[in-house]
This record gives sequence, structure tokens and C-alpha cells, in this order.
Amino acid sequence: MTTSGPLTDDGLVQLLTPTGERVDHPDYTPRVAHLDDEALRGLWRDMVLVRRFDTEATALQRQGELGLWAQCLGQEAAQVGSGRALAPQDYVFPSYREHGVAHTRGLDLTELLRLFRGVDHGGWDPTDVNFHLYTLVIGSHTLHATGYAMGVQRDGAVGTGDPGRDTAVVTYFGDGATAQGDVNEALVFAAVNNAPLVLFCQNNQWAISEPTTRQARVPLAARGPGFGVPSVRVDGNDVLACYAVTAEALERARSGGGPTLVEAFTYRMGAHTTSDDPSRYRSAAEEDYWRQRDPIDRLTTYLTATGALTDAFRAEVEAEADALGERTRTFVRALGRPETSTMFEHVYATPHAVVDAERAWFEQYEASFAGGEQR
Amino acid sequence: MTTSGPLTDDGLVQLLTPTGERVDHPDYTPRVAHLDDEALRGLWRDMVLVRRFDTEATALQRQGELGLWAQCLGQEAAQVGSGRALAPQDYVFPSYREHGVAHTRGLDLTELLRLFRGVDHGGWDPTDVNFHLYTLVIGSHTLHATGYAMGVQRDGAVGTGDPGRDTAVVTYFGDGATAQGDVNEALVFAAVNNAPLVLFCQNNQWAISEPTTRQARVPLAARGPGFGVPSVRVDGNDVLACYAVTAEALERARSGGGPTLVEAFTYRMGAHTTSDDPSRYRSAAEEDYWRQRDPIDRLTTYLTATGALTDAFRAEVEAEADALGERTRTFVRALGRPETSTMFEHVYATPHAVVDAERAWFEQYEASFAGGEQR
Amino acid sequence: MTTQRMTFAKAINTGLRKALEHDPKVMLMGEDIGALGGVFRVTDGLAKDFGGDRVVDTPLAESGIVGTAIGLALRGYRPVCEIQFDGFIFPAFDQITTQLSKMHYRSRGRLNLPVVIRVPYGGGIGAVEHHSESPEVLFAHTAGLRVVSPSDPQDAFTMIQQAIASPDPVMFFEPKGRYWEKGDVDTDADPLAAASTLDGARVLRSGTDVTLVAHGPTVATALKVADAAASEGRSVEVVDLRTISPLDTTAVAESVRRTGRCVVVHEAPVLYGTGAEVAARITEECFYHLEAPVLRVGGFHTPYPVAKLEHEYLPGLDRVLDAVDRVLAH
Amino acid sequence: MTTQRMTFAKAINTGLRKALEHDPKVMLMGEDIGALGGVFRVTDGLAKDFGGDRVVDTPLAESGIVGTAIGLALRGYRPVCEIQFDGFIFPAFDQITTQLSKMHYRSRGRLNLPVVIRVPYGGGIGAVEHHSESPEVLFAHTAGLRVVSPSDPQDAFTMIQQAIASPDPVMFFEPKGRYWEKGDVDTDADPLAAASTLDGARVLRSGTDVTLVAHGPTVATALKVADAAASEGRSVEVVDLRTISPLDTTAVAESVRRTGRCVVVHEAPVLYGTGAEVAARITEECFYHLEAPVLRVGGFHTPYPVAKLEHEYLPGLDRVLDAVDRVLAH
Ligand SMILES: Cc1ncc(C[n+]2csc(CCOP(=O)(O)OP(=O)(O)O)c2C)c(N)n1
Ligand SMILES: Cc1ncc(C[n+]2csc(CCOP(=O)(O)OP(=O)(O)O)c2C)c(N)n1
Ligand SMILES: [Mg+2]
Ligand SMILES: [Mg+2]
Repeated sequence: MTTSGPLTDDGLVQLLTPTGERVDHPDYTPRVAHLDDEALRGLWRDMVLVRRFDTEATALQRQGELGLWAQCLGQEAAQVGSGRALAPQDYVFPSYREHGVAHTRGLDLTELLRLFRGVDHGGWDPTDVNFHLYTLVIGSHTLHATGYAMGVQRDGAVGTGDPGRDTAVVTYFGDGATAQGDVNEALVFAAVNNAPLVLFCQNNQWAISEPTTRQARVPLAARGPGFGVPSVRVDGNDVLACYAVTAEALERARSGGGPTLVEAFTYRMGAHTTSDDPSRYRSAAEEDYWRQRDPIDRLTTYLTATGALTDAFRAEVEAEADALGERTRTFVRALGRPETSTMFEHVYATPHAVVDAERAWFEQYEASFAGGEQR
Repeated sequence: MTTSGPLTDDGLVQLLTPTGERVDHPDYTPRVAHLDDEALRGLWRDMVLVRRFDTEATALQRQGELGLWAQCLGQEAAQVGSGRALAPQDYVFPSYREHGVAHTRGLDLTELLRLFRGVDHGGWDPTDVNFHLYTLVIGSHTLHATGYAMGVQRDGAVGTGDPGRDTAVVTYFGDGATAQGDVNEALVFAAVNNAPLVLFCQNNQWAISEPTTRQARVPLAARGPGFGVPSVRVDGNDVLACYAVTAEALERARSGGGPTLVEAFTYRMGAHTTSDDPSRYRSAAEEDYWRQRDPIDRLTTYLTATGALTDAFRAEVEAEADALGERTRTFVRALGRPETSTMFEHVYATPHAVVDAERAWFEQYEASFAGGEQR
Repeated sequence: MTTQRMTFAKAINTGLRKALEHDPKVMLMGEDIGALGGVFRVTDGLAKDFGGDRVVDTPLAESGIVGTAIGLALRGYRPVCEIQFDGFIFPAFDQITTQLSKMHYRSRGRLNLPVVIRVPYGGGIGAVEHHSESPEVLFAHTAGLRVVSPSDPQDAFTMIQQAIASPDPVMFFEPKGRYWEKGDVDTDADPLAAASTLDGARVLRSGTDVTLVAHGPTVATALKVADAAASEGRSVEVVDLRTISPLDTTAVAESVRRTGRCVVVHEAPVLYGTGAEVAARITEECFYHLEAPVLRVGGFHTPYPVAKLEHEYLPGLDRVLDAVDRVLAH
Repeated sequence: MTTQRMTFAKAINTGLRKALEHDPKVMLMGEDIGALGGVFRVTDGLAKDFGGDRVVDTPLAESGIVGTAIGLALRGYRPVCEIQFDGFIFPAFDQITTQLSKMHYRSRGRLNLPVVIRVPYGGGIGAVEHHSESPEVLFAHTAGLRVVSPSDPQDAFTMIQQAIASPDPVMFFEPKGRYWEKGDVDTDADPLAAASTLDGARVLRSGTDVTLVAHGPTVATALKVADAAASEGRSVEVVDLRTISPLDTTAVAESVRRTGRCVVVHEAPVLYGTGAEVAARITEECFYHLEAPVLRVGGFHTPYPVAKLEHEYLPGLDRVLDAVDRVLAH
């Protein structure tokens, strides 16, 4: 590890060490005090299911069933820890790798695959689970989150003290995204409006082939205070610490305390996407190093030591994961090609003469082949 | 004054108080130690000339001779102080209000007026005086400056120790500009490349009608460290302090120490431009307060007290200012309408079929009126 | 019906006021639109009457303005953004092109983004660079956006309210050179009950010899051309497109089938401008009726020139009349 | 002359290598273009051979890439920027439209910005959204930019080098769907001594019945159409525009005057696409020679659809042949 620059591990909030030992932190230990064995097992289960799903999706891509897949391998703790800190009314604006967060929102993970199979640009109703569509244009959605949070303020859903009403908004983005103008404008707008927003940056150390040192020269968490946004660095492979720092940031947001920047320092254990080949730009030694710090392993070790992780529970989750895998395969294979005419649907919410005319022409054109005219 | 937020005057480097007294600063006093009476008189003269020119241009706009004018009234110390710290080989990327800097680069101030008269989009050869054209799109030029500085690095003109060779680049922008994505991307690129750049922000407290509190909630200088760019806040109405902090930042840049963000805390004493009406959005009391802290007055008081500002010198500068005023009026009135066909010139550096055809058509069309055909 | 005589700017101001009164979810966002009332005073008095939460002075960042407006719309608001000048819309181009336009489609109709982006555009005001451009085609090419431009105070008043009421994102191009021209506006009529002004063209003046197609700032020019041509015994039909997207050529084609000739005029450069599409479509629809090719008059393929030359650059009375002559001489 | 058989991607790679060798001021900038060699491997091996100062992995910020390239060009460098995919060029739209395109004009010719912006564009690769778009017209409308698109390996090799040598900014659109198609490339010829490929069209196949105009990815389609049509006894002339700006219709008009019929094809949506300008211009230039209106075939006015539908969206063999039939039936 470097001790300076954006890849240092200095100043990370940690509650569970890589070897699975609990450590105390004066500010954050109280934030996880209420998590009993069942809750901890729940986090473990979440991570295991998400990883299984991720593995399954990767395999499906290899089999040609998906056009592309972006793994979240290695980032399960950051995603599940932060996601489980959310309240139902909170709203999430993800990037494209937040499968773990999606799961915590109650989105059936299989729904994520329509996009990657190429049958839908979205795939779910964001308002059902308060989890917005994936956004592929890096950083753009951080402004949407900020605006949404400004709307929450206008709705009077901040600082009322009513835990079922006060609402926070969370947006997820990567280390690479911090270089984009939009992400910095989001910090400006969030700060000036004191918006109830958590900017959750997963510094997984790589933006495709570029290490975080190509995007910044100091830790990304340093960015916040320069905009008047408090920030915290957390060990992103420690699900408890991620839960704790997010819970605190959410509470600040909901109570009217304004935005927080969270930098979760983690590692993209897989390729950027199934199209990528990390061997071109990073070492096996680095990958090994991080495999030793697998976010699931450390929780496994800890819960095994405390006796919370019984064989029965493991078997139960294993079965559940198998079922999810099976369900995922079936779901994907059943996702047929959409009707061609859907291409023309929902371009506008109200009629548009050009779309209507083109659609009419196209339908007539298609129909002309019905009689077998196609060359 | 507020004591927090972007309009606080906390932590400003100051060497000359508003009442014209010299104060010491451990880091910065040495930076001005070599400025003898003649040099100080030179700064005073610069500011007086720039102000006279600014007043003249405003009057010319009122008389209909200019389409628009953006006054630098009140910002003379920030501009002259920083500009006089530059070496000839340094390169400046201004915004549109840096008349004081233009003067220190040796640009004849009248050249600035072509743009505002509507006869040119630029008006001078930037490479003659290492002072780029004005840029009206807020923040865009900060990236140009960053790229230029990256070029300087590639030319090996940094850190050689040769004072005639080592080169810094300075870009000027306003408080409003700090909200733009581009300015933040400039910080990213400058930091990552350790570019020899000084980002000089004149916080004149207003972006047209919006106070700096609409753009930020902490002092703008705080922005730098979050990107790994050291920064300094300086009293922008103190020409000595502006000189000193800029000299230090330039030295860091030239020697390979990388970028610096300077926030010069000053005040736009005039309207945004001649099209603006500040009475709609700010109080006379505020304007009065700042008139008491006029950047020229404090140097006048100080130099008068030390005896450096003789009546003879004042008379000499007064005469010079009168001559500049006269020359400005004559210059502007003589600036005729460009030939219509110049509209088609320099769209491309090499021939372009469409431009050529349109130009040919237009010339024929114009010629058709020569016989008095025009309706 | 009470008609009031008012400037184009005031007509928009009045329309914005009605929209703010009518729907508590409507809000305005932009640079200097609050205390200052906007650099053109189009939002004059609105911050005072509706407060800083509904008439928001934003940070100086156009991408941020449009990006946060998208988020506000997702939360149920109807943001109306003001971009200070045409030339400053480009920092927001990504948010408009990849986000605003596509959200409805990407969500298969589950999400609407009722966002209006007001853009004072066009030249003729003696401004410095970046303050006189006509970038409408750069938005009209992108599906998912409606692109409209009113040409007189009455339409401005109606169209701004219909744009705000629309569930679709609307790029609302205001011909700033016409801001101070006056017209009668029926301020009592309920624009939401009136016929849609966001779907198609209107014939402003009928004629038999040539069809002159314009939008926004060039509509007034076209009407003057029709007057001038009339005095030379030529009958010019003037069609105001009103909407660039959708482009509804029905009214134009109907006209061209009668006149056999067509001239399109806009301030934007001709090359790849909106007139190209009008010409291509009209030629396709009216091929056997055309006595001459559709001619186009507009800006040249140069950056918008210096103020002192803008009247030569802009398609004024003379250049349009010349095109009318040429199309008739064919 | 030594010709080598290579892919389109390799032809550009080879051209970039030659340019880097030829002129020490040439440098490449972009996301992932270094160790990775770009997501399409177009810059494969170049960082290794020319170093990280000349083949620069930039921060993830397109405005920053183009903005700093402008600064580098002002300092005397010749930056070649890679934008990773078409749909990600929009954050740089402002720098391109208001800065890159206008600097030469604003400075009255005192400053040149020899910047090339490489954009892999177009569809057909089964990608997710924002990875298959054809935004070329959004740049061609702006004066000051050259907008070009090679259609085969030889042209790619020549054009990239001529673009880099040009004192003007060049938007260089690479049909990514053709990256893996092979062709013969004469790698010995000095492209700077060769005739300019940045100024106009070329006739790829001569014919007598109809003129088919294409550029970039649709040129190969057009050639296939010509083959298919030939088998039905129809003679199709194929013109590759090569450059969108300048748009040089001389070759097209010359052809249309012979064939009397014209079809324009591109992947971008038809509405306000480049085909509109070609149609409008050709109609103006060849009015009395046209037996039928110029027809256009392209994308529809929808966002680029999901991968599973892209082949219906794209102008493929069938749709172009249908247009050829229709134009001939007129
Ligand atoms: C505006 C934009 N530019 C480029 C891309 C191509 N791209 C997709 S992901 C990616 C890297 C993102 O890195 P990071 O923000 O760290 O997120 P991660 O993938 O590591 O989760 C790039 C360059 C894009 N999607 N959007
Ligand atoms: C991108 C862009 N948006 C809007 C404008 C219009 N505008 C011109 S100056 C200005 C305010 C600038 O404020 P600041 O950066 O503080 O500089 P100052 O004028 O105070 O020197 C605005 C909004 C512009 N020129 N460019
Ligand atoms: Mg990353
Ligand atoms: Mg200011």
C-alpha cells in the first residue's frame, strides 16, 4: 500500500479487520451496536447471494446469453453495507455496477439482466424500489440525485424528526467518475443547497485500465471538504464499517445536516466488464493481495469465530444461492427478443408526428415481407 | 463581514491594511522585500492607468462607441499585483475582465476594445505578449491553460533552474466560475500532471447578481487541497500581498512544484457589465463599505506616508492617464467597420468548399447591388 | 376575452407567472433569474412573488442546472430552466442529449421528465460572441426532445404554458431579438384548453406564388418580405413552423402543392440547418408540384460574426427577397 | 509499393504510429489508450513504444481531454484525442463547439488548433446504450470543424495521417463496426504527399441507374446493395462522401446528372441528419436532372434501440434496396 495519494489506506474507518477481528471506533462502533447475530448473518447472506448472482451472470455472458456484464466482485461489502443502512423511503441513484445495492433495495436481481442482454435500456420501475435505472454515462446521475434531493427538501421530507418521513438520497459512483465535471457540480449544488444527499464513491482503484492515481493525487475523500461537504474514508471491504458510515451520513442528510461524501476504499477483483482484460494493465500479485482481503471472507471468519455462522445456516444460504442461480439462468434464457415495433414506443409521452410517420412506414414495410418478399 | 462561508475574510494574506499600513507576514514579506520605491510607484502607476482606461471605456460605451464594457473597477490590485509577478516567458489565460493583467503583459490596453466594439472577436496576437484572447464562456479557458502548462512540461521548460527558461502558466477566473465542471476538471488535470499552473480566482463576491454564497459554502481557496492543489487566500485589494502570493505560486510552478490555487478576495465595485444594474440586487451600504477599501487608495495612503509618492510623480502619471484616455477615445472612434468579406476569412486554415462557395455567392450578391439595385 | 398589449418578454413572463400560480410543482431555475429577473428581465418579479425555492438562482453551471432539473422532475417537480444565452447551453449538452431526452424511453414510459429549457437565441442585438447563436438543430436531431420556438407574444404566452404542461422535455427557443416587440395577448384564455401549439405549423399569411417557411425570429422578417413582395405584385404565403421537433410539414406541403415554390429561412447556418430537412421533406412530399428547388436562406458556414457585420450575416429582408425572386425566376 | 492486408483498426494504429514517428509534436490522449491500448486496441503498443508522455492515459473527463488538448495545441503540440465511444463525446461538446472550432476565427487566423478527435461511432456491435450512436451532424453544423469518416482500411490509414497533419481541427469518425474488416493498405506511400482525402467524395463504383451516397459504416452496405441490385439488372453508382464537412457535392451532382436518381444512406437518424443536406443540395444543383426526389435511408427518430433490435433500426441491405426500388419506380 502507498501511504499517500489516492491509493493510501490511511484514515480508513474499520470495524472488522481483514483477518476477521472486530475493532472499535469511537464514532462508529455505536452505529452497529444494534446489529445482532441475525442481522450479521443477513449481511453475510446478502453478500453471498450477490456474489453468486454475479458469478452466474458472468457465466451467462460467456455462454453468449448476455451481451456484456459488469461484475461487482469484491465490492459486495461496500454495496451491501451501505444499502442495508437505507430506509425504505430513501432513494438511490446507482451507476452500473451496484448489483449489491439493488439487492438490498428489494429489486429481484434478475431484473438487472434485461439491460445486459440487450432487450431493455432499463428494466425495472425505479419508483417501485426507490432505485433508479443504471446510468452508463459516467457521473451524470450524481446531478440527478442532487436534484432529487432538492425535491425532497421542497417536499418538506427533511428534518421533521419523523423516521418514516425524513428522506435521504444516495448516489453511487466510481473513482474514475470523480474526474468528471458533473460529479464536481453535484458537490457544488449539494453543498449550496445543503441537500440531503450521500455521495458514495466506491474507489475500487481502477477505472477500466487506469489506476486511481491517474484521476487524483490525494485521497478522493479529501474532495468533499473543499466544497463544504464533510467526508469520510471507509474500508470498503468491511461491511460493518460501510454500514456504520453510511448510517451516519444518512442520518445527517435526513435530519437536515446536508450532504456527505463517503469514499469506500475497495478493489475491483474482476475485470472491468466481460469485454475487459486486466492482465494487460495490472499484476497478478496485486490481484492476489486483494484476494486475501476478500470482503466476504472476513465476515465469514468473524461469524464463524463467534459461532453465529452455523453449518445449517450456511447450507440454507447455499441452497438459496443455487436456486437464485437456477432462476437467473431460466429467466435470462426466457427473455425473448422484444417486438420490433417497441422500438418506436415511449420516445415521447405524447404523440410526435415524425415518430408516428416513421413507425407507420416501418410497419407497412415489415408487412410487405409477410408474403415472403424478403430478399 | 461574515466569519464563515465563502465571503469570510478569515485567513487572508495581507501586507498592506485598508488604512494603508504595512503589516508583516512571515512567509510573504520576504517576497516583496526587493520592491523599492520605484517599483512600488510602478504598481501605483499601473493601477491608476488601468482605472483611467476602465473609466474611459465605460464612458465610451455610454456614448454608444462600444457595444459592451466589463469594468475591472476595484480589482486593480489583484490584477496588477499578480500580473507584475510574472516573467516574460510565463503565459496567461484570462477571462474577460483582466484588463489590469493585460496592461502588465505589455498589451496596449486599447487593443482590448476591438472585441467590445464589435469589430473583432479577439483583437491581438496572444503570442506577442503571452496573453491569450479573452474567453467569454465561463471556465473553458482554465482547461486550455492546464493543457498549455502540460505542453510547457513536455518542452522541458520546468525545473531547469534557468530563470529565463522555466515557465509558469496563469489562468484567471471568477468566483462564479468555480461552479463550472471545467474549472474542477482543470484542477484534476493540473493536479494529476503536476502542471506548472497558477489558478488565480478573483472572488469579487458577485457573479452578475449572484453572491458567492450561491456558488459555494466554504471559502473558494478550500477547493484546492481537495484536489491535491495547495492554495492560498489573499486580500485581493492589497497589491503587495497579491504580488507576493503570486510570486510564490509562480516559483512553485516553474520549479516543478506543481499547481497552486490562489483566491484573491476582492470586490467588483462596478456593475457586472454596462448592461447590468446592480441596484436590483445589492445594497448601497455594501458598495460604500467596499469603496472604503479601494485598492488604489490604500497604496496611495501608504506611499504618501512614506514619501514615495511625490506630487511630481502624481502629476506625471495624471498626464499619462490623460494621454491614455485621449488615445483610447481616438483609437475607438477610428475603429471602422471591418470589410464584410472578412466574415468569411479564417473560418478554416485550409480551403473549405462550403465556405468558398458561400463567400463567392455572397460577393456576387453584394456586387449585384453595386448598380444601385438595393431595395 | 381581455387582450393586453405587451412585449414578447412580458408575454413569457406572464405565462411563467400563470404556470407558477396554476401548479405548485412548477419551478424556475437559472442564473440571475431571481432578484435580477434574468439578464433579459423575463423572470422579473417572479422571485419576489413566488420565493427563492420556486424561482431559484442556481450556481453558474449549466450541466448542473439541467442535471438537477432532471432529478427534481423525477421527484415530481416541473422545472423550467433558463439558459442565459444560446452560446452557453453547450456545457449542458450532455445532460440534455444523453439524459433528458432518453429517460422516458429508457424507462419504457415509466418515467416522465417534464422539464422545459428556455433558451434566448438568435442575433441582431449587437452582442459579443456566443450571444447570438441559433443552435436549435443540434437538439432537434435527438429523439425525445421537443424543440419549439414562438414567433410572437401571443404564441409565446400560449406555448410556454403548454410546454410546461407537457409531459415531454421541451427545448424552448425564444427569439431574443424580438423580446421588445409588442403584440396583443389574450391573457384570460386557458392555454391548456386551447389547441396544441407544440405539434405543428400555422399559416400566418396566405399567398399563391411562393411558400415562405420560417420560425422564431425570422417569422417577422418573412411577414415583411411578404409585404414587400406584394408591393411588387407577388403573393407570398408565410408559414410559421412553430415546432422544429416534431417537424410537421403537412401545412407546408399543402401550401407548396398550391404555390409550387418554397423558400425556407432561418438564422442558423444553412449547412446542416433545419432548412435542409424541410427542403428534403417537402421535395419528397411535393416532388411533382415543385416548379423550382426549395431554396434556403440563413446564416453562413462561419462562426457568428462580429456585431458590426451581423446584419450582413443574418437573413434579412433583402436576402430573403432575393431568394423569392430566384425561386420565382426558375 | 508494399501493400499489407490488415484490419481497419490496425490501419489506424499504423497511421497513428507513422504520425508519432514523423512529428515529435504529435501526441495521443484519451481514456485507457495506454497500457490497455484502448478498448478497441486501436492504440495497441503505442504507449510502450512512445512513452506515457506522448500516449497519455487521461483522467476520465472528456471536456478535460479536449480542453487540455486545445491548450497543448496552443503550445505547439498536435494532440490526437480518443473519445471512448460516440455516446461519451457530449461532455466535451462545449469545448468542441465553442472553443476548438472557433479559435482560428476568433484570432483572425493567428492561432491554429491542429487537434484531431477520434470517435469510434455507429452501431451493429450488439452494445448497450450510448455505445452505437452516429452524432456526426451535430459537429458538421458548426463552422471551423472538419468532420470526416473513412470507410475502409486504406482510407483510414491515409485519412488519419492527413487529419493529424491538417492545421484545422478534425472530428475523425471511425466506423467501429468495421474495425475488424480487412483490406489492403499501402503503408509505404507518403500520405502527406498523396491527394487530399479531407476535401471531398470519391466514386467507389460506377453505375447508370441510381446514385447511392454513403459514408463511414454504410459504404460497405452500399457496395453490397450495388452487387445485389446488379444481380437484378440495376446499375448503382456508389459515392463515398468521406467528408461531412466540407460537404463536397460535386462528385455526387456529377453522378446524379447522369443517373437522375439519388439515395442517401447513413446510420444516424434521418431527421435533421446529414442526408437532409445532401438531398437539399443535390436537389438544388440537379433539379432538372432528377427523375425522382432524393430518398434517404437511415436510423429512425428514436434513441438508438436495444441491441436485439438494432438490425431493424440500422439501414441494412434490405432497407436500402427498398429505397433503390422506390426511387427507380418513381
Ligand atoms: C462519460 C463517459 N466516458 C467514458 C465512459 C466509458 N467508461 C465506462 S466505465 C469507465 C470507467 C469508470 O471507472 P470508475 O468511475 O472508477 O467506475 P468503475 O467502473 O470502476 O466502477 C469508462 C471510462 C463512460 N461510460 N462515460
Ligand atoms: C458558460 C457560461 N454561462 C453563463 C455565462 C453568462 N455570464 C457571463 S459573466 C457571468 C458571471 C461570471 O461571474 P464570475 O465567474 O464571478 O466572474 P466575474 O464576472 O465576477 O468576473 C455569467 C453568468 C457565460 N458567459 N458562460
Ligand atoms: Mg473504479
Ligand atoms: Mg465574480
